[in-house]
Amino acid sequence: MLRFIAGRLVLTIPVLFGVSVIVFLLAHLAPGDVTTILAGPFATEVVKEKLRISFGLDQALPVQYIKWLGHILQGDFGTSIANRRDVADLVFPKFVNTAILALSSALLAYIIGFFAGIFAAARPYSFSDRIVMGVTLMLGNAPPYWLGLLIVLLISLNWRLLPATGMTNIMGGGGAWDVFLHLIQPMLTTAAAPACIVARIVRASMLEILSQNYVRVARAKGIRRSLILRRHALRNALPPIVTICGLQLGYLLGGVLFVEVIFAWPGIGNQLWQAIQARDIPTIQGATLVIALAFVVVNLAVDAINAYLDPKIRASERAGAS
Amino acid sequence: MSKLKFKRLLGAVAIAGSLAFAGGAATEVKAEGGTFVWGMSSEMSILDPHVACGWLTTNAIHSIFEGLVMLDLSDPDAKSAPLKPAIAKSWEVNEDGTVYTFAIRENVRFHDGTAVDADVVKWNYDRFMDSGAEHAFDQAQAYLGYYTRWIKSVEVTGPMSVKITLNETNYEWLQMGVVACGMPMIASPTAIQEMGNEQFALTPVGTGPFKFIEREQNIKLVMDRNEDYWGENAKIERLIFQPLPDQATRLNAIRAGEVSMIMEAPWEELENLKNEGFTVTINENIPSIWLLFFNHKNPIMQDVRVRKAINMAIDRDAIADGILKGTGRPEMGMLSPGTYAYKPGYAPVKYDPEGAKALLAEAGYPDGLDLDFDIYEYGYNEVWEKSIQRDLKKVGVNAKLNKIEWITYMGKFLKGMPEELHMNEIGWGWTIPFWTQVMTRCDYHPPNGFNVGWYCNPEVDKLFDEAVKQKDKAKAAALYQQANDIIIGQDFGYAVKFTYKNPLVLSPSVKHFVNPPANWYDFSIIELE
Amino acid sequence: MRFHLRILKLAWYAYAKDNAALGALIFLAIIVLISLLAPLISPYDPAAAVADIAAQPGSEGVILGADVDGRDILSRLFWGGRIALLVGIAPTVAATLFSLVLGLAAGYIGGWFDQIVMRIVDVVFAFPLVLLAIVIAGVLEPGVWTVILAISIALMPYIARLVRTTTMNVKQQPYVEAARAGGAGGLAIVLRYILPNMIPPVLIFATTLIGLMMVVGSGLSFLGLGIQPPDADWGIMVAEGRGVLRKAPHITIFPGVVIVLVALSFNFIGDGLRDALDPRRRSR
Amino acid sequence: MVEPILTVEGLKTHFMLREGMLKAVDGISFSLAPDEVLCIVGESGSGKSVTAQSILRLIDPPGHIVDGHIRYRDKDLLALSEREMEKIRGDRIGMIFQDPMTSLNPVFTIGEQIAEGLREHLDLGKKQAQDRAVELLRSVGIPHPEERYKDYPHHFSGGMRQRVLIAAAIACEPDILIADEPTTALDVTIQAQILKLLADVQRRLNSALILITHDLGVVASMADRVLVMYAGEMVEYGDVKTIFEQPKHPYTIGLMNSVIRLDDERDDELRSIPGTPLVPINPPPGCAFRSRCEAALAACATEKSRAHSVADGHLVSCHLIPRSGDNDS
Repeated sequence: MLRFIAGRLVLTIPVLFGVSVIVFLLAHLAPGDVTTILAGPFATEVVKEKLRISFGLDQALPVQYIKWLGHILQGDFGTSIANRRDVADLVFPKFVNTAILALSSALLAYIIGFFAGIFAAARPYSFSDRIVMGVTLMLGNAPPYWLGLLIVLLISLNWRLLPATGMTNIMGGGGAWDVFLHLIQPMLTTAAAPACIVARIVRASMLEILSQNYVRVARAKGIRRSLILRRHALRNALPPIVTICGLQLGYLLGGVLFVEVIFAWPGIGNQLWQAIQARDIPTIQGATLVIALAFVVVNLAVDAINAYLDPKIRASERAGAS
Repeated sequence: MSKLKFKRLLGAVAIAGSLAFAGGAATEVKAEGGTFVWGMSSEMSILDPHVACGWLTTNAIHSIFEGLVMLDLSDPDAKSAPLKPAIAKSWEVNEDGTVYTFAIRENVRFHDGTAVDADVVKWNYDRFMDSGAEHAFDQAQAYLGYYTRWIKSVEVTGPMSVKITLNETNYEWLQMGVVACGMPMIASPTAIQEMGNEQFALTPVGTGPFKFIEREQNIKLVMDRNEDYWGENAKIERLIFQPLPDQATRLNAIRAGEVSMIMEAPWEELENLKNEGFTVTINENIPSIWLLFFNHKNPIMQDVRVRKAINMAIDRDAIADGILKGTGRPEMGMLSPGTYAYKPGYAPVKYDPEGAKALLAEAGYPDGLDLDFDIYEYGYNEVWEKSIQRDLKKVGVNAKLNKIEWITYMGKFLKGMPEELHMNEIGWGWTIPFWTQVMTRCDYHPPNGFNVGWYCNPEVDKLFDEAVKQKDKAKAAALYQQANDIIIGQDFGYAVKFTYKNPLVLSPSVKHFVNPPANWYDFSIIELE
Repeated sequence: MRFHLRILKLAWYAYAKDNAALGALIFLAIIVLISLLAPLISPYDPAAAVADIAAQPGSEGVILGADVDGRDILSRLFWGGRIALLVGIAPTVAATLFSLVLGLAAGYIGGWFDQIVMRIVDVVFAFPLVLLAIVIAGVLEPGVWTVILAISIALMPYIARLVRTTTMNVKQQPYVEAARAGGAGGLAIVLRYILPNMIPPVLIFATTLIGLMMVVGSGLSFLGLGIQPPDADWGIMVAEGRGVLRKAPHITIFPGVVIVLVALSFNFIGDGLRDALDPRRRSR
Repeated sequence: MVEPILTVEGLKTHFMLREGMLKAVDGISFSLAPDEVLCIVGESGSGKSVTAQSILRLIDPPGHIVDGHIRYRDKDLLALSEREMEKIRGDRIGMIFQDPMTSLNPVFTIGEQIAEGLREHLDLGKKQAQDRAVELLRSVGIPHPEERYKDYPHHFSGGMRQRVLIAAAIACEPDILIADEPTTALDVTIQAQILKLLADVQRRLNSALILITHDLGVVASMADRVLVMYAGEMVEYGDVKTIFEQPKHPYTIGLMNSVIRLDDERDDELRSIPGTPLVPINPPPGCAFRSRCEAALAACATEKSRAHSVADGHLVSCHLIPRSGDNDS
C-alpha cells in the first residue's frame, strides 16, 4: 500500500512540474502591459521600466520561470497586481472557503447519489427507477449557473428563506450557524450535477455487479438481499464509484467558480474570476496552481483508495512485505 | 518565509475547522447608528491616497483620509461642489494667486493617535513631490505629478502654518487636489514609517470620519466611525464596502436586505426597484462625460467637415433614452457637468444625418468612407458604441470597432493615437474644468497629458491660460465656455456623446444620502433607520 | 464490405429501437435545422428591439416574450443555437481529431514517444476541465474562437487517453499480430485494424461530451469570457436575464431549458450509440 | 413409491424482451425423490438452467415465473415471501453454477465466502463458521485448507474454485443439490474429478441431486432419472434405463443416435440432429421440434402434444407416440 502510494507520488512530480510550466506560461498568453496598472496612468516610461525590472519582466522567459518556480517552492506566490498583497494571503484563505463549499457539496452529492443510485439499482427498470434516473439526468445536464439562479429566485427572492450572498452576514454575523445558512443554496447548486453523476454511476455499477455470477451464487447461498447489496455488490462496485466521486470532487474545485460568482461565495473560484477580470496575472497563476494541486492530490487519494480496495494489490503488498 | 506561509495556511485551516464547533456563537453587536453596506461592482485598489486611483477606491480614501481642503458634498442641490476646510481650518491666497497659506487645524489626530501639525503636512508633501526626501515615494510622485507640477515650494512657516508657493498663477490649483487619482491627502507619518509603503496601503491610517478596521480582499472593507473625529461624528457606526462584481448578485443582495446600497443595477430594473420601496438616486451633476477623440494627425480627420459630420450623425437621444433608459443625458460640450464652467444644453449642431451626408459629400466622400475606431472592453460601453456605429452607417461611414481589453487599451491610449487610427474613446471628468485643458491643450499631447487625438489650437490655450488666472469664477467660466465654443462649435475637435448619471439604489432604511456633483459620497452624513 | 454494412444495419436496428435515443436524434435534428435556417425563419432580427422591455411570453408578436432590450427571445434562441451548437460540437470534433492522431501515434509507436505524449496529456489532465477552459479563455481575448480553443485544449487529454488505451488493446489482438506477421505496414495496420476499432468508443464518448461542452461553453459566455453581446448565445441569454430574474424569469428560464434539453439529447444519443455499438449491452 | 421431496408442476418461466416473449421454460413437470439423481439434458438454450434457477427463484426481470407450482416438502416455494425463500436457498437447497471463474466474489477470501452461508443459516459465530469452513474445504479436497482459507479467488484454478463452490453449496447439508453444468468450463481432466466429488458428496449427504448437463455419458453413469428438454418444453421424462434403451420422442432418439455414432467423443456438443434449435421467442403454435422432425404430422403444426404416459413413470410429449391405456401415475 505504502509502496504503491510512494510510486504514485514519484509519478506525480513530473506532472507537477508540467503544471507549473503551464501556469507560468498562461501569464504570458495574456495581452496588456501589467506595468500600466501598477504605475498608474501618469507614470512615465522610466517608472514603468523600473517596475518591469523589479518584477523581472525584462529577463528571458526561462530565467523568469526558474525564479518564479523558486519563489513558489518557498511558498511565495508573488504579489497581486490588483490588490498589492501576497497572492498566498489572498489565495489560501479563499481556498479554505472553497474547500468548505466543495467538500460539503461533495458530501451531499455522494449521499444523495449513493441513495438514489442504490434505490434505482435495487428495482431496475421499474417506474420509480425511471423517475429517479430521469430527474438525475435532467439535473445532471443543467448548467450550474442557471440552476443557481432558479434556486436563488425561489428560495431567497420569492420565499425569503435564506441569505442570497456571501459566506457570513456582512452586517455582523459569523459562527457556524451563519455560515451554514449561507452555505445551503450554493451547496445545493454545486451538489446537483455531481449527485446525478454519482447516482448514475452507482446504479450502473450496481447493476453490472448484480448481474455477475458471484452475486447469483450468493443469492443461491441464501444470503439476504440487503446483505448482498451491501456486502457483495457495493464492495465490488466501489472502485469505479470512488473514481467518479474523486473526479467529481476535482471538478467541484474548478466548477464551483460559477456558483461562487452567483452567490458571491468568497472562494478561490470567485477570486480567480475577479483576477481574470482585472488581468491580475500573479493571482490567476496562484489560484490556478492551488486548484490544480488540489486536483492532483484528490486524484492521488482516489488512486490510493482504489488500490486499497483492490485485493490483488493488497495481497501482493502483503506477500511482498512478508 | 515559507514556514511563515505554511503556518498561515495551517491557521486558516484551523479556523475553518473550528467553525464547525463555534456553534452559533455569532457576535452581532448592534451599535448605535447601524451598519451601512455598499455593494460595489468591483474590488477597490490599495488605500494609499498618494498612489490610488479609481472612483470606488476614492470613496474609501475620502472616508478615511482628509486633505488640507475637501469638497463639501452635503448639499443635494449643488451644481458643483464647493471647497470646505479640513486639515486646514482656513487658507489665504495672495493677490496674484501664487502663494497659498494654510492654517492647520488644532487637535486633529490620526486614527493611530499621532497629532497633525505643519511638519506632518510638509512630510506628506515631501513624500509625493520631493525626490530628494528620505521617505520619497516615486510611484506617488508619478501619480501626483499633475498637482505638484505647479508647486515651487512647500514651507513650514509655524507649528500650525504651511505656505505653498506656485510657479505661476492658478486659481484652480486648490481644487486640483480633490480629484480622484493620486490624492494629496495627509497620511500618518508614524504609520507609514512603522509599516512601510506596502503595508500602509493595506492598513491605512488617516484623520477622516471613518477609521480602517479590516479588509478581506474581494470580500469586504470594514471601516468604523472615528469617535475622536475633530468635526461632527459620523451618524453610522460602521461602513462596509463589499465588492459584488456580479450584477445579479448585487440585486439579490439588496433585495434580500443584505446591503444598503448598490451601484450599476440593470437599467430595466430601476422602475421595479422603486415600486418595491427602494430609493433610486441619479447623479444629475456627475462630473464625467463620454467622448470620442478624433485623430488630428490623420489626413481624413483633419478635415473639419468630416468631424462636424460625425458630430451631426450621432443620435445622442437614442443612446440616452433608448439604451440608458433615461440614466444618460446628451452632451456636446467639452466642459463636464459638476464643474462651475458647465453650460447645460450646449449644442452647436443638431442630430442631422442628411446634413452630415451632405457635408461628407462636400468633403469628397459622396460614397462614404471607412474609419477605424478603438474601443475598450469594460462595462457596457460596447452597447452604445455599436449604436454609434449604426448611426455612422446611416451617413455612409463604415466604422470598424477594434475592441481592446482595458489594460491594453489604456497602454495604447496613453501613447496617443497612431496616424492610421481615426478615433478612440474614453469616459472621464474632474470636478474642475481644468480637466478640459488636460484633454485639449497643445502642450498636453502625450506623453505630457491626455490629448491623445493631437488636437491643437493656440487660441484655445491662450483662453485657458487666462482662465486659471481668474479669481472670479464667473469670469473663468466665461473664458472656458469661450474656449469650448472654439474646440467644439468651430473646430469640432471631439465628439462628446453624453453623460451617464450613474444611478444608485438605496434600501428604504437609508436616510440623508446625498448624490453630489462628484464621483464620491460623504458617508458621514448618512443615517440609518 | 458487406460484413460492415450488416453490422451497421444491425447497429441501426438496435439503435432505432431505443426510443429515447431516437426521440433525442429527431429533436436534435430539428434544433440543428432551426439553427441553420435561423436567418430565414426567425420572426425578427435577433439584435433588434421589437417589443416592450422584458415583455411576457405571449405578448403580441413575441411568443416566448422579449428580453431586457425588447429583443424577441424566440429569434434569439434560434440564432443562439448556431453558437451553442458550434461551441459544443467544434471543440469536441477538434479535440477528437487531434487526440485520435496523437493517441494513435502514442499507442502504436509506443516507447519514448508514447511516454512524452502521455506525460504532456497527464499535465493537462491535472487541471479540472472547467477551470482550465475558464483560465485559458480568461487570459485570451474573449470571443467564439477563444471558447472553442479553450475547450479543445481542456478536452484533449480525456479523448487522447481513451484513444491510446484502445490502441494498446487492439494492438495486442491476435489478428493484428497476424497481420503484422503477414507483412502489413504500420500505417496499414493503424488504418485497417486499429482505427475501425477506435470508432465506436470514441464516437460514444464524443457524443456524450458534446452536450457537456455546450454547457461549459455557455458557461464561459455567461461569465463574459466567451461570445460577446449583442450576439445571441444561450449562455449569454441566461446571463442577460438574471438582472431581471424576479420580474421576468422567462428571459432566464427559456434558454436554460433549451440548454438542458439539447445537452440531454446528446446524452441520450450517446447512450443509444453505446447500446447499438456494444452488443453486450444491447439486451439491457 | 417414496414421498417426493420436490415436485415441479407446469412450471412456466418467460422473459419479456424487446424482441418479444421468450418462453424459456414452458410447462415443465417432474418430481424428485429424497435421494434421487435427476439429470436434465438438452441443447444450449433449451431452458435447463432457467428451470434450475426457477426452482430457487433466482429469475430476475425481465424474466418471470408466470405459472406452475414448485413444492419442496410441504412448502409451495412460489408462494413464499422473499425472506422465507432466502431461508430455503443454500440451507435446504444448494446450487452449483457452471462457471467457477466468475462465481466467486473477487474481493472476499474464499473462506469468507463459505463461512458467509454458514453464518446466515446456522447462526454460527465467526470462529465456529471459520472452523466449519476449513473442514468443508478439506472435505472437497482442498489441500492445506487452513492456509488457503485466507486466499482470494484469483489465487485458485478453475477446478479448485469449483471445489470451493461445491463446499459452499453443501455447507448447510442441503436436502437437494442443484448442479448446473458444473464441469462445462473446466479442463477435461478436471471434469471427472469434479463429477466424482459431486457423486461422493451426494452419497455422503444422502441428498437429492439435480444435475444439468448435455453430456450423455455423465447421464448414463450418474442419473436415476432423466428429463429431456427442447425449446423450453419437456419432451421426454423417464428413468435412465428407459430413456437410453427405449427413447420414444424423435428428439431423444436423435440424441441417443448421436451419442452412439460418436461414442468416442461423447463430451462433444449434440449437434448431429439436422437443423438448428428453435429459439422460443413468440413461438408459432404446434410442436417446437417439428421443423427438424422427419416424421412430423399435420397436427404437429397446429397443436402441441401434451406430455402423456407411455409406460409407468415414462412421459413423452409427441403426437406420434400413442398414449398408453392408463393415466399418468
